[in-house]
Amino acid sequence: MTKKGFPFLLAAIMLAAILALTSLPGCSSKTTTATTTTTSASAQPIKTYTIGLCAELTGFLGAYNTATVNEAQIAVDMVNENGGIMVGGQNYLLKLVVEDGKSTLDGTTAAANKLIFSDNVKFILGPDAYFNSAVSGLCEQNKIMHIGGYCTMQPGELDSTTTYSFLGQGASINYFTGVLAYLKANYPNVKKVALTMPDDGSIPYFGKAVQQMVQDAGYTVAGSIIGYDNNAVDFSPYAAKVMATQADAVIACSGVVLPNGSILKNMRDAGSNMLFVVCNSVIPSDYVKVAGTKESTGVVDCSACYIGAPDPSPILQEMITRYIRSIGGTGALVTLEYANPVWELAQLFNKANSFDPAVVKTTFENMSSIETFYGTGTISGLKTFGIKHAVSYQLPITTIDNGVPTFKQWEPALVP
Amino acid sequence: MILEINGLTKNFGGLTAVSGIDIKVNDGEVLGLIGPNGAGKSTFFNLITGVIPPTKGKIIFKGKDITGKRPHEIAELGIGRTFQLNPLFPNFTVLQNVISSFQIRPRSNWLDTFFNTPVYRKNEAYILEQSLEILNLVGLYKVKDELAKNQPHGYQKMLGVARALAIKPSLLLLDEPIAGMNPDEIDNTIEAIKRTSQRGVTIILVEHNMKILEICNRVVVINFGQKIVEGSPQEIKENPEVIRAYLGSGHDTKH
Amino acid sequence: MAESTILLIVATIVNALVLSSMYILLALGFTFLFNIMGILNFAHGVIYMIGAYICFYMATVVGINQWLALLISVAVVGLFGIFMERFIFRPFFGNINSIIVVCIGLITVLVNAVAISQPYNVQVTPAFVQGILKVGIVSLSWQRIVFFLIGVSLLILVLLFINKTKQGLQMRAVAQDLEGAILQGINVHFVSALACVIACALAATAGSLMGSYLSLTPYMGNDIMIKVLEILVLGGIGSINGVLFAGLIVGTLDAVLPIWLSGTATQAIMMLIIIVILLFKPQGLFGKEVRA
Amino acid sequence: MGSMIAARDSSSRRKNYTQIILYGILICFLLFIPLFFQSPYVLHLFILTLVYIIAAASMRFIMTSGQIPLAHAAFLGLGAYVSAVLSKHVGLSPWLSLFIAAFVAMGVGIFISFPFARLKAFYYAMVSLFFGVGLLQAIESLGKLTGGLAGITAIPTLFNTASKVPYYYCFLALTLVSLVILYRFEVSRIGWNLKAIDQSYLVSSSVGISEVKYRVLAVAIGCFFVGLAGGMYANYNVTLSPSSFDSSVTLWMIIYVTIGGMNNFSGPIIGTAVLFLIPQYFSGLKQYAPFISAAILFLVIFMFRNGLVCIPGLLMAFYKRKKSTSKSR
Repeated sequence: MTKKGFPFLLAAIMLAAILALTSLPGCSSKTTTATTTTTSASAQPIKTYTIGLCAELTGFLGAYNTATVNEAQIAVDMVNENGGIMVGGQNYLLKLVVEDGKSTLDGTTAAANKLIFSDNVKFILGPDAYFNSAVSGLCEQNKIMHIGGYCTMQPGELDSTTTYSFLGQGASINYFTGVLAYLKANYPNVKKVALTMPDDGSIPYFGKAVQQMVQDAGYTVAGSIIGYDNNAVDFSPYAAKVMATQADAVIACSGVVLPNGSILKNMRDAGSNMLFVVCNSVIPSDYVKVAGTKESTGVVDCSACYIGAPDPSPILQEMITRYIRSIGGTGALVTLEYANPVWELAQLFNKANSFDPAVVKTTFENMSSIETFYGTGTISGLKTFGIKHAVSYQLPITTIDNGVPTFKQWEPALVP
Repeated sequence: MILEINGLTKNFGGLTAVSGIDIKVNDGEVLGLIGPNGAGKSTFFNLITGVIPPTKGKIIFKGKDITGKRPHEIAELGIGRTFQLNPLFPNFTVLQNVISSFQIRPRSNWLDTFFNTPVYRKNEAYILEQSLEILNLVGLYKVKDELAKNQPHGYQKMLGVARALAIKPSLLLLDEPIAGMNPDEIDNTIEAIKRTSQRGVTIILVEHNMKILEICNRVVVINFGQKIVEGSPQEIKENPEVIRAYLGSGHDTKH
Repeated sequence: MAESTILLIVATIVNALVLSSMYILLALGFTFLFNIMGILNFAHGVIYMIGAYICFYMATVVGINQWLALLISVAVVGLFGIFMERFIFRPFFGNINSIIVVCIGLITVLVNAVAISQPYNVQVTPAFVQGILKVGIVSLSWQRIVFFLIGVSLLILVLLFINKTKQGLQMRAVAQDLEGAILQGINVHFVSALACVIACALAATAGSLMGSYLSLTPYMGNDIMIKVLEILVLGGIGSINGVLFAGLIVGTLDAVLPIWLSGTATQAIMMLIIIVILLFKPQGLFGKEVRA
Repeated sequence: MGSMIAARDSSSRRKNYTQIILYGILICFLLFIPLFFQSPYVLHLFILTLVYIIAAASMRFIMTSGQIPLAHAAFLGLGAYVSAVLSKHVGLSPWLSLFIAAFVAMGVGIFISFPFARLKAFYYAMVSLFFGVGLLQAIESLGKLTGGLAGITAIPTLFNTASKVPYYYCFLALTLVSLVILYRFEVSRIGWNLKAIDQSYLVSSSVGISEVKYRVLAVAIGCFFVGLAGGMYANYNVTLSPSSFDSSVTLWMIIYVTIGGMNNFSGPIIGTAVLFLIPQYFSGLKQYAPFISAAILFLVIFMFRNGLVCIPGLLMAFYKRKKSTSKSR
């Protein structure tokens, strides 16, 4: 055991680490959320106000959230270019600070911690799906307002105990009201449906609610819900399992594009023509990417993913234009999972005329409708969540045949 | 009689490495076990010390059946051994090698060990003293603070003996103690073995170098896993069967 | 038997065979490396991922034929194998902890580089073979059949290489006795590099094919790496026959278990089965007894 | 034995004093950290570092016996989940559940290491990897209790306050106690026997060291502390998800140990401090942050083969060489 010198090194490294951390942005007490920026053009100084966005920039949700964060930034730019927000007679520009949750619950907790304690934000947008539960509790504890993106209805995501949490974009459950109505009207032959869902712990909650909804709409559910492993190497066994139910249609509830697209592909490869209904925030053209052009057929997609409706609202039109410009690419690929909360929050600031989360929260609760990129949204959710904190709005229904997504119609959706 | 072996047999699959060996070892003697390469000598040691379980047969040590016991249990009973290869802890110093080998007497319980109680410290002081004495005995005192893996081959082998002595064995099994040594080292080693034997330790040694026969009281010759003949070193040297089976089988007698 | 049951059984058999053949391709390369260099290349899964992405990139962005893209991917990744042997494995020969560290570094860099450079996390290489083969009520995609055939023929090629060529003989010599091989005048570095190239090329082939059969994500190597290790240990570390046999077992279990179990329980049961087998056969199914 | 070997060194007494003083300064420094940093986020990072230091140190303890426990992160998860479930669903006090978690992890460790003690080197590493993966998947599939892949939230906390300062002091104390205990084990005869088994189990069994007993003992002690760390993590972090304990976390823990220096007790401590804290500094780089960790890895592994702890030794040797060359001139 040679120990000489190690305390030195230990001390030196601790010291270095500490010095490094002191210079971390946000650690010095000087930083405040509102900073003054002098703009040369106007005489009146315009301040910026920082809001936090908790997103999964790396890990399995990584690329998907990178796109949605991009949209959120566009929404912030749109708010700022329209003159920002007006609180207490002072003009503010919004600033977005993004933290990475690494697609894990703990990573999201750490990101939320960083937003609250290091970036000192009072308003947090995102994340989506069950990661909300990591943020809701912290926000409740620290009286920070939280507007999440998507909900899988697990305990702690949104319920009567999370009074500071809202859902700014649908609530996942509202997709089903839309899609079931569309199926009833356009596919009268469908009687028996199979349900697939990631086995991520949401089956007992979200799955149960969906199953109930599907049954209430008059369909029989074939067997039990088919849960798949998000990290499975091969999804063909699940496809085989879906086909073995011999249902008329399969509804893919929640989950990311990879498993759903793979199941679709494997079903088509094995010669099944079963109607494939997708009910989650996934860009329809991503299905074409995963499943292949020929295999992407007979798909009905009901999600917040908008693709070329003939009559977009002006702000949606603007969003699409900017989005296309920002990715420098082709096609309108918008999920707006974080952009809608940004848009809503800007309205709330103006209406509440305050940056106090408690005041803003009360304002939100007392409103009955709010503008979103998809038109006017209603605030509801008392029956589903036990708290009236979810915004729902009309959703676009898209079908995919031979790899070509086609916009069908807007379907009103409501979280009961 | 310290060790009695009855009908010891070991099969590896179809191969019989040791078949039906009977050997009796008396207190305080030096027993040589010789035989050509692959005769089953090392297997024989591994069977006695429990490294591999025998297929058949009985090993009785001091009137107690030790067949099928685990190696560390056999060590605790007082059978020390050295190895033909990797005979030490390479990353310990020579002294640490010996100290680490003091597992059996005196023994501190783990609470003493953990809290560094006076009992533990007294034991460890005693162990240190004993270790130094053993190193003196085998002539390694001068290199005690050097890493074992940096020692020449002869020293490493002697360290193996020192380590085996640390368990205060009543029976010591030496696996080719002088193989690969130069004449000087051989002389030193033989001296050390003699000294050890004088302290009342019974020794069995395996060797195919005939030089070792000088210090044996009795010799057993094995070939193809079977005992061929047994007798005094002089008898063995003159036994025609041995000469045919062993000395005449390509190994030159001068060796 | 009900029609749906027949369909399920046929689909499962095909899945099992295709998966097994791809797993075996990967595990074979891994075993190669282990036998010859004594290295557990934890970055093997990432090599597989890189192979898949190069093929995807060539086939979609550059727009050349998929089969050509496959060859390019194999060539590029094979060259990368030489680089890995020289700069990553050789300096840390025999030090397992350091190898783990270096491999993790490599994994971190490559995975994140791919994740950043890809605008979407999910991509698929265009199908290598189109069409569906219909036999009675059963329909099979031609692609799966072709993949299985490719897998099997590559296996045969590799086995022939090991057993019939001079280089194969040298490899076996190095695997059995490194020092002896050096004394015989075998260029160990050359043999190691060759093993590395073959291992990487096999991984790239499997990756490119699986990129079309499954889909591409930057993280696709992680889970398949566990599968490779399962096969390696189950078959007995270093045994080629073991790899073939264990690959079949693992592939079959992977295709069969999800039929009855829901998602996450599958892996737990899988691990349980493997651990139980290993406790009864501590050296794996085909492993040799370790010398004391 | 450690004390004895130290006692042979004639100058050790004076060196001991300087060491004690240095450790004293270090501990004082650690005690004053909450005063230096008002930011709860920095404290949060330090608290997590403390947890991972226990985990990495306990992992190294098992590794001294020549076993590479690739299930170690899963044991961290086991401890965390046991503590979380006990305190949330059973309603035990978090303080109690924390220690129950440590004992459960130790129990499971002992339970598996009896059969696993038959396996050597690679096989042990691989089988423990599979066990870790399986254990985690088993935890995940108990959806009702553990929340499955999504994880568990709203775990009762140790202190009923939003401030992080009590956690810091409490965890600092727990970490120091754990490290002292692990150190005592390491320098005692138990630790030396573990190292002996690592070098040659055949030789060590020939002098009466029971291989199985000591390997099980090493795993038991290691798992106890990692279970404790898991419990601390759960009852501090409030949320848990299986992905925080998967096999890549184990590999990162091996990296903490190796980068710090496997051959030295302070290795995992330094390694964790460096590799956990420094990348945090660059977390503003978002997706590019992992490259910083990778750069540190490559730098250290290529420059200092024996880890960061060998730097003072190298510096000292360099200094001495310089001095001797200047003298000779």
